[in-house]
Amino acid sequence: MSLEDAFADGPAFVPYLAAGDPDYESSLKYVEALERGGADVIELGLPFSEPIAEGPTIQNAVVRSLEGGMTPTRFFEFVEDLDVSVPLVCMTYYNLIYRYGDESEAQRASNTSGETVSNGPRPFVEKAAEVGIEGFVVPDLPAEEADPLREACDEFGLDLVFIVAPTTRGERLDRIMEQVSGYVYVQARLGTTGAQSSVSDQTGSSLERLTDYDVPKAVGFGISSGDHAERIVASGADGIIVGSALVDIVAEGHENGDDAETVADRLETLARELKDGAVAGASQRPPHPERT
Amino acid sequence: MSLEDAFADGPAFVPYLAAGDPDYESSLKYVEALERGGADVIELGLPFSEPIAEGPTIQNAVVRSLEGGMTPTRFFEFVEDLDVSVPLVCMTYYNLIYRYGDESEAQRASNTSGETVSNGPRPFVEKAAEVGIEGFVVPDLPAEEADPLREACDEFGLDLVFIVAPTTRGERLDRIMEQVSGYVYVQARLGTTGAQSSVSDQTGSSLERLTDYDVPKAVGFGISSGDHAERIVASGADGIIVGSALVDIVAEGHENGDDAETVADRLETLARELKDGAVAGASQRPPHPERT
Amino acid sequence: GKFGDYGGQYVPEALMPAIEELNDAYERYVLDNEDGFMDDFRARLRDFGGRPTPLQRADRLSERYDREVYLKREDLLHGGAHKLNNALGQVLLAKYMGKERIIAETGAGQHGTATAMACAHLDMPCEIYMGERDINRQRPNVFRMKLNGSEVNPVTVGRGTLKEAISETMRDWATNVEDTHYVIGSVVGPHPFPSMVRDFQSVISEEARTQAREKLGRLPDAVVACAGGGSNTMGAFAEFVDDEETALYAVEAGGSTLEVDEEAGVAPNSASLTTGTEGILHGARTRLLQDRDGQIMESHSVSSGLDYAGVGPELAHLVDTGRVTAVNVDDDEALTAFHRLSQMEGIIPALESAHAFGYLESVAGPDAPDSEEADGLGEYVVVNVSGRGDKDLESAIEETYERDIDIAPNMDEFTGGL
Amino acid sequence: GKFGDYGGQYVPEALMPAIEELNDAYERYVLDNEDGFMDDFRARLRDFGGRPTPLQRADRLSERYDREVYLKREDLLHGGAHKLNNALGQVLLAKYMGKERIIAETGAGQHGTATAMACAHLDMPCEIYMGERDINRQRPNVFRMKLNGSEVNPVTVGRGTLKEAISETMRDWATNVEDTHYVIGSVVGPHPFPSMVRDFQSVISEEARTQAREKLGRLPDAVVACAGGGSNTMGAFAEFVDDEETALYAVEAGGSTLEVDEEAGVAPNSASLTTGTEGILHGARTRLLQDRDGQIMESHSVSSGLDYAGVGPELAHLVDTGRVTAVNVDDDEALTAFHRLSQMEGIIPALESAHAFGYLESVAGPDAPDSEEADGLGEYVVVNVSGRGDKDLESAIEETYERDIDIAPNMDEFTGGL
Repeated sequence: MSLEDAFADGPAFVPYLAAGDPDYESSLKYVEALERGGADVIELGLPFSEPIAEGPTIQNAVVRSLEGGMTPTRFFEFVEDLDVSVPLVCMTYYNLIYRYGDESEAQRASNTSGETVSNGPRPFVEKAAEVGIEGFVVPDLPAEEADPLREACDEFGLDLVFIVAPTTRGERLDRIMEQVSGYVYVQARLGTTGAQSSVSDQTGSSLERLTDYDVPKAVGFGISSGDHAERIVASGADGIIVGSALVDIVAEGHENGDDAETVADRLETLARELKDGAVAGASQRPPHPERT
Repeated sequence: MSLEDAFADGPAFVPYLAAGDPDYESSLKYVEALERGGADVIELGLPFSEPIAEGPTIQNAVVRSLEGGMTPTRFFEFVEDLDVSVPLVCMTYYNLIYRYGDESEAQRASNTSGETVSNGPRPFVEKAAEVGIEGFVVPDLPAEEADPLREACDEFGLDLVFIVAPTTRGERLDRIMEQVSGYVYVQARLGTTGAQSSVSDQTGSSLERLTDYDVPKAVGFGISSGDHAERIVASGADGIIVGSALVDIVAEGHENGDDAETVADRLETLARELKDGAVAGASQRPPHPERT
Repeated sequence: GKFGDYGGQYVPEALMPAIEELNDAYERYVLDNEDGFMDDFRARLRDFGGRPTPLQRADRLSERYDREVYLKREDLLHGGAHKLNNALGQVLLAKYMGKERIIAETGAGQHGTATAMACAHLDMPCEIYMGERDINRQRPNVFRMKLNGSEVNPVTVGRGTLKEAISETMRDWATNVEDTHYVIGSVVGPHPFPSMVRDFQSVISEEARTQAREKLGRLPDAVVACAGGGSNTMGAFAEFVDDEETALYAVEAGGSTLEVDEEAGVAPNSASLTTGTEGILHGARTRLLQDRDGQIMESHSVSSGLDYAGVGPELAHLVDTGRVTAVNVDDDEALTAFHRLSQMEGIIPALESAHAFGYLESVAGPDAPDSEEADGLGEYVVVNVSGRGDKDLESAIEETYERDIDIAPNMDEFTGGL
Repeated sequence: GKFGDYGGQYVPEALMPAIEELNDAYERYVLDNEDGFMDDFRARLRDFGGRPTPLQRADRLSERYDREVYLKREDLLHGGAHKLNNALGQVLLAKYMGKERIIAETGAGQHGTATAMACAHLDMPCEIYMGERDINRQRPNVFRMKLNGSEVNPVTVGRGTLKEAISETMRDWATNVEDTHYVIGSVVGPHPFPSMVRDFQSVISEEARTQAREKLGRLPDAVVACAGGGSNTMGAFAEFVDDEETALYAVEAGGSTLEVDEEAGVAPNSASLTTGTEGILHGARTRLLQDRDGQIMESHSVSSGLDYAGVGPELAHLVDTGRVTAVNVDDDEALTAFHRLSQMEGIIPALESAHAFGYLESVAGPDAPDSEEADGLGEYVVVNVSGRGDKDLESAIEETYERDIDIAPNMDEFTGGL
């Protein structure tokens, strides 16, 4: 199933977890629990050492995952080991994509010309396609720098999801929307990722700016409850993206030493609440021109 | 007896102590012990808070004396209370001489003109003459600045002793020797006061430069034993000035809590050794043109 | 915004409009001197900052190295380092842009103090992000920032040093981007920062070039500057880049060794030009200390101002093209040079700047092998004294004591700190 | 050698030949520029020291005080204070005289560090006398002197502060007078020191006068400088003395109170111009803090650089004749001014210099009574920023915390030191 298809049958619930948080085996169970909870797409984080777009919750998840030995290579194994059928999106920072499959140390040592030696994003995308990943979200890659990754995605049939921020307007918005595929990640408020106790006012106006663009709009940043999900979808979103609220459950379970099944159950419960909220929200939506 | 007369009958022994060190009563006994030990002239230190020409021994004596309550007024009482018959020289720094008998605080407060208000050295000299002091040594008053004090001394019939340093030569020497009276204080070596374990080589050449001047030459700085005294006098000095070696005895007695009589006896003993040394040195002196 | 393949704008979308706005302001105010911005900036650098800084002949070093050694005295700039050139320029630009709040990151505290000074001078509210570990290592600088009226926000994630502070400041910016300007402290970050910071810092080489002509009647044969992020380096090189007869040496922190421990993710040096590989960090493509996977490594240098895993993209490009020669000096050599300059010239340099002098010693000193490198320096050498060492007294004592630097004064009475 | 009745040469005879020799050298090299001495000196001040220092308009203070406030930025001089002007001049003179060894005293350590720097620069061995108590209060400065290759000799007699250090240095000089020059740190001591130090420092007012003409098209209505021994004061005033239209304000340290405890021999201030009486100390007749008998009192100021019982004889004379107005500012006002300048202008001043700003606030600030004093300052005021406050961070924290200065940033996390 393609990403866009995942949005076809009503509002999509798009949860996020960092792969390998807090360890490989538990993390497999957690991600699978998301699907049981109703996930339509799953964003799987490949942790990067400098997660500049993340708030404290996901920063800590990144630390736990890295300390647990997560690497790009392990990440692809992780995806292969996962027993889920919904589409998977890899969320990571561009340097990991850019560096993957780079020349060996031996090549590097013998290269003294000073030339650029990276292979660029193609090897990463090729491998991602191979293990069944459907698309990418890359928080530090704006449309301006995305051509090489876009080209590799096109080559291997993957989607490239872009984030649209509350500050994104006019020409910038056009430029992004020309390149986006799968869905557009609507950033609900300024700042970094992180669960919030209330829904941002900025969401409505952000969605309004996007009305004319014909691609599913998934709203993220700060959604933590079924109630949030309901209101977001009611105000026009085609989907909701939830990360930190789920990662909080992983973190709490890790701190308390809870067993993985218990934590997985909690994740499934919250997932279901969020999904149900989204579905409830859809029924309140104003009439909307039908999408192709 | 005038200062110069004290040098008439063979080599003069000129000991120094700080008045009031470590306390008023003990200090009276110590100074009197010096006379018993053979002193021909006694230099009595009036302590000043910034004794820039003194080494550590006399600096500490100054601190003890000041902490014991010594002031210029007490100093004059001290001189009056002293039971000695040899001439006394007051050794102090110029600010105390300059400030003595200055206007009262009330006068000072009402004086807002910014004019110079000190009475100068005259009141101090007048008072010194009144209590029987015969002369002054002022280590921070070179010949260039000495006119006011010189004039007051002349008015009241006191001698003004100048120090001649190893660096004093040529015109400077002439200028000093024109002004000096009583005796000239020949500084045996560069530096500050303080007992030394050997006699400076500079003494001989210093005395040589002074041969032609017709005033008693007393050598000081570093003399600590009868042997030193003997050699100094043998090399042509008319007298020896000894301070730190005696002050050391006072300091040691103070530290050990010895009673004043015991300390006085020790001072008398060292005084006698020094006086005897000086006398012994005189017998070895080369023939010398008779002085008027 | 590109230097060969380096540079670019790798930042979250939320920041892009602000970066476009900044780029527009950069082009108008800085490049085109709109509203007399550059005149205002230069006047403030002169009156508030103390420019021009001297180009001083180092008499005793000249004798030691048997060539004419001249010092560009950025240590005399207000605040004690070249950092003010950039901080003042950016805060002033933010004011022209109508921004109402300044944020900045700082490692050793030099950029933070310069920004705090500029903000006090220009009456702008300011918050500085600083790793908690750096806060504890650089308390006098923290206090200086607070005295100048800035808030200092401790960053507790990760190792608590510069890298984390930059990431955290970017997060603040992403949150408050509409009224806030982020004053990046070096020639790093997304375009237009590398170009803009270079332009603000290029007053160093602009002056040095004029002063060399006046004093020597010619251009120097070589310019030597230390390189961490590269702002003093680019400032000292910029106006000489077209003077092909002047060799340019960027001296990196060799740390304790150039060897890298990939397992631990630690590079015990900060030599990203010498040992780094191409990658994307903090908004730009450049040379980085990273592991095989692209995870950024912890860097190290005795000088906290050089202790950074990246380097300015333009400098990386100039090294790649051969215009700039990247060399490096290890911790011990830098410390020894710190003591040598203090004793021989009466100038206590920043440990950063000491690296530049360490290079001079290593190729032209009495114990140096006769080498082509020494010839490369030529007859007239300008060394950039990027900052003064007052900020480094505490670490100089500790590190000197630990390493037993033979020319150092006796440290015994200072162990345990100042 | 006399300023009215002040000045003179009240020193031990052993020193007189050296003082005559120095006076001769002063007249030949400094006054007559023999062998191009003054050209050499000025070139070194420029290249090594960083002169000229700016005359900067203080925008926010100008607004606060409703007049044009200009800052003479001696804080930007190498070493961080005006002290180098004099230290460099004297060490260079000693070199021209063929002396082989330098000694100096220091209180807060500013003169000691300046002398140590000058000695390193000119390759002269150097020993600095410093009270043991001051050594403990100013450890960073002790370390700076040692880094520059100087010996630091602790003085343990008395209270272990500046007064004792001066006496001890005079003792060293009396012992080693033949090959040694004593670099006195202020316009005090026997002639020719007060004149010579003034001449070396007068570059401050020479520049300020020229800069005022260039920037303002006129001379300032007033020059304000703090006064301890008086070297920055005389430096800031010297070239204006003949400009009768320019008022000159010497701001002394009022300490905690101007009242004096004669019993304890303590003056809890350093206001010798305001409250002192005539006397002789450290080689000169001048105004002193002394008791009725002529014993020198312990002075006090929150600023250790002003903490001295005497003052330069020429400055005392200028006050007596009415050319200079002596005023004073207490510890609290000085600390408040320290924080105000840091926050409003981005310049952390030395606590010494903060006194000059305290005076501005007290007569022209928002809470000042409308007074003739404020009128006396006129429209254009030049304030001498004699030094930077980096050296004072530790004491500023402690004293601010103890006194609860209301405009200060929160100090809690810094109690217990940096």
